[in-house]
Amino acid sequence: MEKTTTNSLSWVIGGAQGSGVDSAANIFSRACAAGGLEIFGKREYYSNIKGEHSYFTVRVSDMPVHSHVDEINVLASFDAETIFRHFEDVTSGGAIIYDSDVVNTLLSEVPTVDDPAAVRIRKTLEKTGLALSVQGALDHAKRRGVILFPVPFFHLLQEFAQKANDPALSKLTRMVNVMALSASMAILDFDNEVFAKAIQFIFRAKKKVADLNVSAAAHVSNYAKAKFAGSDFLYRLKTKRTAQDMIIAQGSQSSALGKMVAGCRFQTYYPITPASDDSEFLEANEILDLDSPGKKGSTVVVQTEDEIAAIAMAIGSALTGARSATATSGPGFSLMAEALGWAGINEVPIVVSLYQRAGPSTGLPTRHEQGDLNFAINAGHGEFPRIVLASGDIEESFYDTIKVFNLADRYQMPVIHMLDKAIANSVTTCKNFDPKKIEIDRGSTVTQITDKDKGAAGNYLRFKLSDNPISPRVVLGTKDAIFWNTGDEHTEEGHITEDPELRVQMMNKRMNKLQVALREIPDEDKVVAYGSGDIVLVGWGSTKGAIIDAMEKLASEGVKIKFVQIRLMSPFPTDLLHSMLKGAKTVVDIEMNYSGQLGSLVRQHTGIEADYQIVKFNGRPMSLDEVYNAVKRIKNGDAPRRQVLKSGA
Amino acid sequence: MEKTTTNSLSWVIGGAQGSGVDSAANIFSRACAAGGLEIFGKREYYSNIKGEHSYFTVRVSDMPVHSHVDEINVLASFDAETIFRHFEDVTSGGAIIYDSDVVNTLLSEVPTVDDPAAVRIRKTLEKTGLALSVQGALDHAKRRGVILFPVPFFHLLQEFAQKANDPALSKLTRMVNVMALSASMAILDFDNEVFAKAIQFIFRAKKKVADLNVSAAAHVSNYAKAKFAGSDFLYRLKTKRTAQDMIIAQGSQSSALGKMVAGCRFQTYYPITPASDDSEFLEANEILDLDSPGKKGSTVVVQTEDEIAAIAMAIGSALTGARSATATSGPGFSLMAEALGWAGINEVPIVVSLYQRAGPSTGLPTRHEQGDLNFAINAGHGEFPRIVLASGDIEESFYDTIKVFNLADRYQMPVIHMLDKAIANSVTTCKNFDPKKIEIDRGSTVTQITDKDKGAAGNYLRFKLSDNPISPRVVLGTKDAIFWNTGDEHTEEGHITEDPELRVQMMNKRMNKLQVALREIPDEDKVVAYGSGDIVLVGWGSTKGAIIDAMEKLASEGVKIKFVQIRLMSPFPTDLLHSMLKGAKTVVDIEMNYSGQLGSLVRQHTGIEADYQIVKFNGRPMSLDEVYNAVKRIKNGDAPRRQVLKSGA
Amino acid sequence: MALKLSDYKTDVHNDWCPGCGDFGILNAIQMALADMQVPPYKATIFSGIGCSGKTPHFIRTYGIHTLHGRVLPFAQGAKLANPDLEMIAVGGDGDGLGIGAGHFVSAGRRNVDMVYIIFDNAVYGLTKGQAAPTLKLGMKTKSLPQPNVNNSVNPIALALVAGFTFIARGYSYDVRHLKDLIKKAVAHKGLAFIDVQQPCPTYNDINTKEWYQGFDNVDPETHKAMPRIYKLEETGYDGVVHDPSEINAEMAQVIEKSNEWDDKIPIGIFYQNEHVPTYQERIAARIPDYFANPPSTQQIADENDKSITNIDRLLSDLKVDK
Amino acid sequence: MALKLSDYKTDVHNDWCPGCGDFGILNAIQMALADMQVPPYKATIFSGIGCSGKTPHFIRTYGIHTLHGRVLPFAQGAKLANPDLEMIAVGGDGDGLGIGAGHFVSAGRRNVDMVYIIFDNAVYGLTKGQAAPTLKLGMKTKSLPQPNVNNSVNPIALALVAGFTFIARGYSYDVRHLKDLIKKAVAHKGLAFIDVQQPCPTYNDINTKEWYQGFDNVDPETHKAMPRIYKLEETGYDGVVHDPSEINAEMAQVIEKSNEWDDKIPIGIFYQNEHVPTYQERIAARIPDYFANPPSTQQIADENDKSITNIDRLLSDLKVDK
Ligand SMILES: Cc1ncc(C[n+]2csc(CCOP(=O)(O)OP(=O)(O)O)c2C)c(N)n1
Ligand SMILES: Cc1ncc(C[n+]2csc(CCOP(=O)(O)OP(=O)(O)O)c2C)c(N)n1
Ligand code: SF4
Ligand code: SF4
Ligand SMILES: [Mg+2]
Ligand SMILES: [Mg+2]
Repeated sequence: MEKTTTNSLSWVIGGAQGSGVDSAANIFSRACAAGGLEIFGKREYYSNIKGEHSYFTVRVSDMPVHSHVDEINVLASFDAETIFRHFEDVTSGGAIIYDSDVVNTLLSEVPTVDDPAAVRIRKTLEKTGLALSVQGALDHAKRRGVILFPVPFFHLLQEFAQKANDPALSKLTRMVNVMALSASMAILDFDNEVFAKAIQFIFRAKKKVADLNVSAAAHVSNYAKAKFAGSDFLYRLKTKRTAQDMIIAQGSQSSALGKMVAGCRFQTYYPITPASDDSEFLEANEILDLDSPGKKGSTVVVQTEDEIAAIAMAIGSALTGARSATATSGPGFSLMAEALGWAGINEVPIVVSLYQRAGPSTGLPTRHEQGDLNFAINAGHGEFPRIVLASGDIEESFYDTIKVFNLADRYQMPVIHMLDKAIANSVTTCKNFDPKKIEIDRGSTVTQITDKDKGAAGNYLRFKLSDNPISPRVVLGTKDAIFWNTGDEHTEEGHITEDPELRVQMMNKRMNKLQVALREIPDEDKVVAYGSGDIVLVGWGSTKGAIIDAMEKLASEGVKIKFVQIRLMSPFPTDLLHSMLKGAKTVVDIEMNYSGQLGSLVRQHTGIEADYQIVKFNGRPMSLDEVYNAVKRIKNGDAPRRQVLKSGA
Repeated sequence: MEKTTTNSLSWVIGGAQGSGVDSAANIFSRACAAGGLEIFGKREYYSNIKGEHSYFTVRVSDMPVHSHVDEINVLASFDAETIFRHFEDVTSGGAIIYDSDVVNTLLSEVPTVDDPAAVRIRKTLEKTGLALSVQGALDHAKRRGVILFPVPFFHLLQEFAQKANDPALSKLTRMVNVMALSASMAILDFDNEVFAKAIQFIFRAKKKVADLNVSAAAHVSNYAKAKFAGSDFLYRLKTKRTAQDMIIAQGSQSSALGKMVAGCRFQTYYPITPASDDSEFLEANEILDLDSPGKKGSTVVVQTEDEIAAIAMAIGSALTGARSATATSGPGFSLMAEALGWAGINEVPIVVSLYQRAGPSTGLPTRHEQGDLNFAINAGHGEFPRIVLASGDIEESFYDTIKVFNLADRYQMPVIHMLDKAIANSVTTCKNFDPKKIEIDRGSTVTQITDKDKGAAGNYLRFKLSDNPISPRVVLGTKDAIFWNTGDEHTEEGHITEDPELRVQMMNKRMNKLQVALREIPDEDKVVAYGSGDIVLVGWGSTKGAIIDAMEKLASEGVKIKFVQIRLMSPFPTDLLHSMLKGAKTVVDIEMNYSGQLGSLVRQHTGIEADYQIVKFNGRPMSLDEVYNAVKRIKNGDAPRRQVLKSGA
Repeated sequence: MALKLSDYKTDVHNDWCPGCGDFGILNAIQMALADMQVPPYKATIFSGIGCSGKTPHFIRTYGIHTLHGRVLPFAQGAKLANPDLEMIAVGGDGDGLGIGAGHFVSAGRRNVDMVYIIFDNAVYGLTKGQAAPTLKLGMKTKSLPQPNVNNSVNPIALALVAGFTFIARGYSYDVRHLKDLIKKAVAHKGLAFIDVQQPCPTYNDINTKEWYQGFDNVDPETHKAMPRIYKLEETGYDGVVHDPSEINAEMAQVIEKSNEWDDKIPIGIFYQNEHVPTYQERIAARIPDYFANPPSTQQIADENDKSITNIDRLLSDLKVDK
Repeated sequence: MALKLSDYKTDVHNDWCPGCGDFGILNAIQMALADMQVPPYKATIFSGIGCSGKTPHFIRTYGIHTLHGRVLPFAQGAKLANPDLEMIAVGGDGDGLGIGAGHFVSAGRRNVDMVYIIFDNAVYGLTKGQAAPTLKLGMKTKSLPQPNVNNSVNPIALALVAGFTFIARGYSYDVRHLKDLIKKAVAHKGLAFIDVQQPCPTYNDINTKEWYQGFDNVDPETHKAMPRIYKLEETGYDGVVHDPSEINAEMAQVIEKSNEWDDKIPIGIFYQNEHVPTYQERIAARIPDYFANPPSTQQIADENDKSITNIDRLLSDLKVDK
C-alpha cells in the first residue's frame, strides 16, 4: 500500500471491562462525527462487570456507514489481551498501538483469555514459530505488514505528572484509555482541537476529569507525533464541515426517545441486558419538556419484582389510558407469555420492546442474535392477535417506536417491537430525529358515552360486535362506561361467557382486527425493498446495515442485488412480499439465527422456499465482508445451500 | 321409524354441576361395557363448582366407537335446564326422560341459562308458538317425533322411602341422577343385573350408598317398565359376552398410568384444569407395585407454588437421574417457557404433559381446543431442541407416555407430550393396556467414568463434542463425573463460555440431535395414515376419533378418504409426510383451532398448502357428523375453502 | 342522589356454591362502597383467578378479572397511572399467597395506596379443592388424597414483614364487621391488606362455618359452642403505630396475635402504620406534579395529532456539531 | 486420604471484580466443605443468575447454575429426588428476594433439608447496579439515577415468617465465622438460610466494607471506628427453639434483632427450630421406604428393558368384565 487512505478505516479499541474502552470509543466517534465524518460503531463485551475483554469497533468514512468490517486498520490497545485477541485481524498497512510494557506478557499469563481462544492463538503463533507472548503476536502482525506503535503509557503518565507538577497523576492509570486513543489520533493526524472538544464533551459532567484527559491526550499526542513521524502508516482522518442536523445516535437511547415522543408515560422493567438501558434512560429523564412552555410531562418508570409483574403493571396502566410499555430481553419475554394473551383477549394496547440477545436460556447474554422471532410471533398459549414489528437500525427504531404505540392503540392489541443487542449497543451518525414526523394516533376511543354504545341491558359494550371488529375503547374511570375485563372468553360487556356461538363471534372479532391492520398499515412499514437484481436477499432487523453496505460494495463491482427487509413480522405481509419476490431468480434468506426462522416464516406464508440460507449464530453481528463474501459465493455459483458465518472475536 | 335399533345409540345425561351427572354416566358406561358393548363418552362442563349445566354424552355400539355424534337418541334428565339445553338435539323416535315436576318451569326461571343460550331457545320456541317453559320444549320435541318419558322423581323417592320404611330416604335427592339413569335403562330394556353390578362398582368405596342406589334404581325401573310398556320407543341395548381383555379407559388416567409404567418417579404440578387429574391420580397411587414381589416403587408428587417452580423442580429431579415430569395446561405452560430453554441447553430429559384447553388466556378453561401447537413448538426464547409428540386418543396416550420418556432420555431434551381436554375428559372401551409393549430406553448413560470420558484437564466432559451429538449422560452424585450446568452457553465441562467457535459447535451439537431423532424415531410415531382416497384429511390429536368414525361412515357410502394423523409435531417429519401426501388430489387441513396451525406447519415444512381447511374453535370437540358433513361438502365440490364447525352445547 | 347498595350490583348470575363464604365478602365490599358513596365509575375491582376471582363480575364498578396470581401487579399499575381511582384488589389464597407470593412481598415494599382482600378458604376452590398455602400442615380436607404436606403461610405476619401498612383479618360471616374493615382499609393511606376467613363448604370440611362458630368446641360448663372468632378491638388491642419507635413492640404483638389459631382466632385490625410514605408520594417527590398530572391524564398530542413532547434538549446532546 | 481445601477449587478463571465480597463467601463454602470432608461428587451447588450465580463454576462439586430467581425450585427438586446428596443453593438478593421471593416463601413452607445462601449486596450486580430488594428506601447508590423508591425487604424476618427453620446472617469478610455458619446450616435438619452481607465495591458505595467496619462512625472518645457488625453469640443471644412453646417469644426476638441496622448489625444464628418435620420426613410418612429408595435410585426396568412397574391392580379396576 502506497497511497494514503483518507477517511475510510476501521478502528478498534480494546481493553478490560471497566477500563474505559467505551469512553474512549465514544470520544473517538464523537470526534469523527464532529469532524464531519460518518461513523458506525459497535460494542462487544462479556457478561461480566470488570476484567473480561471488551472492545469497540468504529468504522469511519466520508460516506454513510451502517456496519462493521472484519478487518481492523487501527488497533488501539493498552493491555496484553487486546493484542492477543485481535492481532490477526489487523490489515497489512494497518497499525497496532500498544503498551510497550506488555510485550513480554505471555499468553498463559492472561487468565481472561479463555481456553478455546488461547488454543487458537497458540496454534497461530506456533505455526509461525513465534513466541507465545505479546511480542510474538506483534511479530506475527509485523510480518504481515502491520505497523507497530509501541507507547510507553506508564512512562508517559509519569512524565505527564511531572510536567503538571502533581505526582499523584502518575497513578491515574484510568486515563490510559484516552491515551491510547490519543496515540491513534496522532498517527491518523486527526485535528487536535476537534479531538479535545470531543473529550470535553464526553466528560462534560466532570470538568476536572475532562481537563485532565485533554492534557494527557495532548501529552501522548506530542510524544507520538514526534516518535512516529515518518512512519509508513498511511491512514488519515481529515475533518470536514459537518452536515447540518446530524446526530450521533446511540442505539440504547433511540427507542426511549421514541417513547417520550410517542407519549408513553408509564414504563415498567426488570433489569436485563441489553434492555435495561431503555428504561434507565427514560427514568433518568423522567421529567419531559413539552411544546407548551411552562408545562412539563413525565414518565413513571417502575422497576418491578420480575417481568411478569412488569407486563402486568404495564397492562394495568394501559387500562387507565396511559400509553404504557415494558422493555425486556429473551428470558424476561419468556415470562411475559401468559400476560400477553390476557392483553390480547382484552384488547389492551400495550408495547413490549423486545431487545433480542443470544439464547437459548441465559445464552450469551451480552451477545447478539435474532433468535426470538418465532417465539415473539407465537408466545402465549391459545390464539390472540398481536403485531410484531422489527426495526432495522437505530434511526428506524426511533420512528418505529412511535409507530408501535399507534398500532397498539389503533388495533387495541399488544405490539411487540423487536430490537436487538446489535442495535442497542451500536452508535451511528444519522440525520437528527424528527419528533413531528409521525403523528400520534390513539385509534378509536370514546369519552362521552351515548346510548348507541350501550347494550340492551343499558350497559356499555366494551366489546361490541359489529361490522367493525375494532370497538371504540374507553379507559377506567370514564363516566357511564363501566365495563369488565376477564381472561376468560367474554360477552360484549366483558363478562365471562362459555357460550359456543358468542365464543366464535369474539374470536372472529379479535382475529379480524389483524386483517384490518394488514390492510391499513402502510407498505413501508411492512416490507421495504432496496436495489434490484436477480439475487434477492430477504432479511429482517439489524442485519440491514451490513446488507446495505455489502450491496453497495457489490454494486461497485457491478453485482446488483436486491434486498427485501421485512419489517412487519406479524400479521405477515404475504401479498406484498409475494409481489416483491416476483421474478426473483435466487432468493436468499439471511438472518442471525440457527434455523433460519424468517425463511420458514416466508415459506409458511408465501410458499416460497429460499434457495440459499445465510445464517450466523456465534453471538457476533454480521460484518459487511461476511455478507459480501457470502453473496459473492452465491453469485459465483459455488455456495452451499446453507452458509454459516463465523467472524467476530 | 319402525324397526328396533339395537346397540347403537347416543345417550346424554345432563344436570347441574355437582348433581351426579358424572357418576350416572360412569355407571351407564360401565354397564354397557360390562354388557359387552363398546362405548365412547365425553364430558362437558362449565368452569364452575356447583350449579352450572354439565352433561355427559355416551355413544354405544356393537362396534368400536371413537367419537360423539350431534344427535341424541336418549336424553336423561332430572332438571329443567337439561331439557332447555338439549331438546332440539333429540332425534325423532328418540326419548326424553324428565322430571314431571319441572314441566312448568319457565326458561326465565333458570338463571344458569346464560343470555345467548336463552335468546336462542326463546327464538326456537317462539317460532313454533310454544310456551317458554319446559313444557314448550317438550312439546317442540314431541312434535318432531320425540317420545316423552315423564318420571315423578320426587314421588318415587317418597314411595321408595316408604317401602324401605325409612322416611329419611325421601330426602336423598342426590340419588335422582341414578334414578334418571335407571329410567333410561328401563326403556332401553337393559339387563338389570349388569346394571346393578355397575352401580355397585362405581360406588364400591361406599357399600351403603351403593346398595341404596341399586334399590332406588330398581324401584324406578319397575315403575318405568310398568308405566312405559308398549311405548313407541324402539332403541334397545342388548348385552353380549364381553370381549377378553377389554377395559373402560379414562382419559384422565391413561397418561398417569403410562408414567407409572415408564418409571416416572417424580412429578410436579400446580393445579389446573384439565391437567391436575394426571398428577392427582399419580399421587393417589403413589405407592407402586413392582414385578419383583415384596418390593415397592413410589412416585413423589409435589404440588408446587406455581408452574415455574413445577418445571424447575422437575428439571432438578431429572438431573439426579429420576424420570421426571410435570403436567399442565396453557396458562401454566406459558409460565414454563423460560425453564424449557434451560432444559434444552443443558440437555436435560424432562417430560411436560400439556393438556390443551381453549385459550387464549384463561379462555374457556373447561372446554376443548388445539390452540397451543405453535406455542408448544416455539415456546421459549432462542433456539434449542425439543420434541413435541401429540396423542390422538386415550389408548395412544398411554403408550405415548412411555415413549416420551424414552425420547427425553435418548435425545436428552425436553419432550412436550400434547394431550387435550377432549382426551382427558373422555372415556372409551378399548383393549387393555399392555405395560410391556414399550421397552424402557434410558438412552446413552454412564455410571463408571473412564479416562476416555474426560477432557485434557482431567474433568469429565458432560457435553463432549464428537461425531455423535448425543454425549453420554451421568447423574448428580456419580463418582468421578463432576460436571456443571448453566443456562449460559457452555464448554464441554459445562462451564460458561462466550467463545464464538465453541458456541457454534455447541449449537450444532444440540440441534443435530434433532436430526438423529428424526432418523431414528419409527414412522408410526411420526405420521400414521388410515385408509386411502383422493381426499386426504391431515389432522392431529384428539380429532382422530371423529375422523376415523366419519371415514367409516363415508366408506359405507362409497366415499373413500385418507386420514393422515401427524403425531410428531417437532422435529417435523417432512419427508414422511411428503411421501404420504404424494398423489393426494385434495388436501384438507382439519383441526380444532382458529388459524389452522397444523396447516401452516405443513406448508412451512413441505410447501404443500391445504386446499381446504376444516376448523373449530367454539370450545366443543368435533363430532362424527360435523366431520362427515364437512368432508361431504368437499367431495361434492360445494365447500368453501374454510369451513368453521360450530356444533355443541 | 345517594347511591344505594343495589347500584353496586350487576345482574350477572352468581354461580358460587350455595353457602359459600364468598357471598359475605361480596356483600361487604358492595356495602362499603355504598357507605362511602364511591361513584361506581371511580372504582375498579381487580381480581385474580379462582372462585374468588369472579367477584368483579358481580359488582357494578369497573371490574378487571386478571390472571392467576397477578392481581397485585395489574392493580398497582393501574393505580400508579391513575392515582385518582379507587382500586381494590381481591383474590384467593392460592392466587395471592401461592403463585402470587412474590408479588405480595414486593407490593409490601411499594406501599401503593390501595386495598387488597384475600378470600382465605385454605383450598384451591375452582380447581377442586387442592391444598392452598393457608391450609395447616397435616390437615386432610375431604378433597385431598393425603394430609397436607406443606406448612401453612401466615398471611398476617407475611404482610407485616413485607411492609403492608394496614393489616387486618375479617370473617366472611360477619359482614358488617368486614364492611367496616374495608372502609378503614380504603381510608388508610398506604397498602391495606385484609385476610378474610372464608369457609368453602364444598371442599374445606375442616374450617367450616360451624368450626368457626365453635360447634366442635363446646364449653363443658355452659354446654355452649365457644366461637373461635373474636374481635381484637374488643380486647383493647391497638394495632396502630403511633410513633415509629413503637415498631418493634408492635411487630412482636402482631406476630403473636397472628399465631393464634385453633381455639381463638382474632379478627380486626392487627396493624396500621401511616408513617411510611406511599409509593405515590415517593413518585411525587421526584415528579412534582405527579398527582395533578398522572400518566393516565397527560396530554400527549396537540389538536393536529402532533406530539407535544419536546426532546430537543436530549437531541441537542447528540448533535454532532455541538 | 483427607480432602483438602484445594480439592474444592476449579481452575475456572474468576471474573468477579477485585475486592468483591463474593470471594469471601466462595472461600467460606469451600472451607466448610473441606472441614466437613464432603466428597465433592456428593455435593451440588445450585445457583441463580447474577454475579453470585457464577459461584458453582469455581467450586469443584457438581454445579448447577440455573435461572434467575429459580434456584430454590431447582435445588429442592434435586434434593427430593435424591435426598442423599448435599444440596447448597446460592444466589443474589435480587435473585432470591426479588424475582424469587415467591419461591422463597414457598420453600419455607416445605422445609426441605438443605441450605440456601443469599449474597446480599443490596444491588443487582451483574446488570450494573440497579436497586435490589435489600437496598433501603431512599438510598442512592452511585449507579442509581434517583434514590431508591422501594422499601427494603428484611430477609431474616421474611425467612422466619416463611418457615425456614435455621436462619442466620454472615458477613463476607468474616470468612471463618461464615464457614462455621455454613457448617451449622448443613448440619441443621431442615431448610437453613444464611443472609450474607456482601459488599459490592463496584456498585454499592453505601454498604461498603469500610461502612461495615464503621469507618464513618468513629467513637468520639476513642477516635476508633465502631464496627457495625457484631456477633449475636457474643451477646448471649440464643436463637434455638428448645421447646415449641417458646415460638412466640423467639419470633419476637428474631424480628427485633432483624430490625437492627444502621449502627449495629448482628451476625450469627437468629433462629433454629428442629421441631418442624422436614419435607423429606413428611414424604417418608407417606412413602415408607422413601429414604432407602428415593426417585433417583429406583430401578424401573429389568435387564431386558421391560418395565418392572406392575399396574395390574389399577388396570383391573378398569376391566369391563369386572
Ligand atoms: C397460571 C395458572 N395456573 C393455574 C391456573 C388454574 N387455577 C384456576 S383457579 C386456581 C386456584 C384457585 O384457588 P384460590 O386462589 O385459592 O381461589 P379460590 O378458588 O379458592 O377462591 C387455579 C390454580 C390458572 N388459571 N392459571
Ligand atoms: C428472567 C430474567 N430476568 C432478568 C435477568 C437479568 N439479570 C441477570 S443478573 C440479574 C440481577 C442480579 O442481581 P442479584 O440477584 O442481586 O445478583 P448479584 O449480581 O448482585 O450477585 C438480572 C436481573 C435474567 N437473567 N433473567
Ligand atoms: S368451591 Fe368453595 S370457594 Fe368455590 S364457590 Fe364453592 S364453596 Fe365457594
Ligand atoms: S459488580 Fe459487585 S457483586 Fe458483581 S462482581 Fe463486581 S463487586 Fe462483586
Ligand atoms: Mg382459595
Ligand atoms: Mg445482588
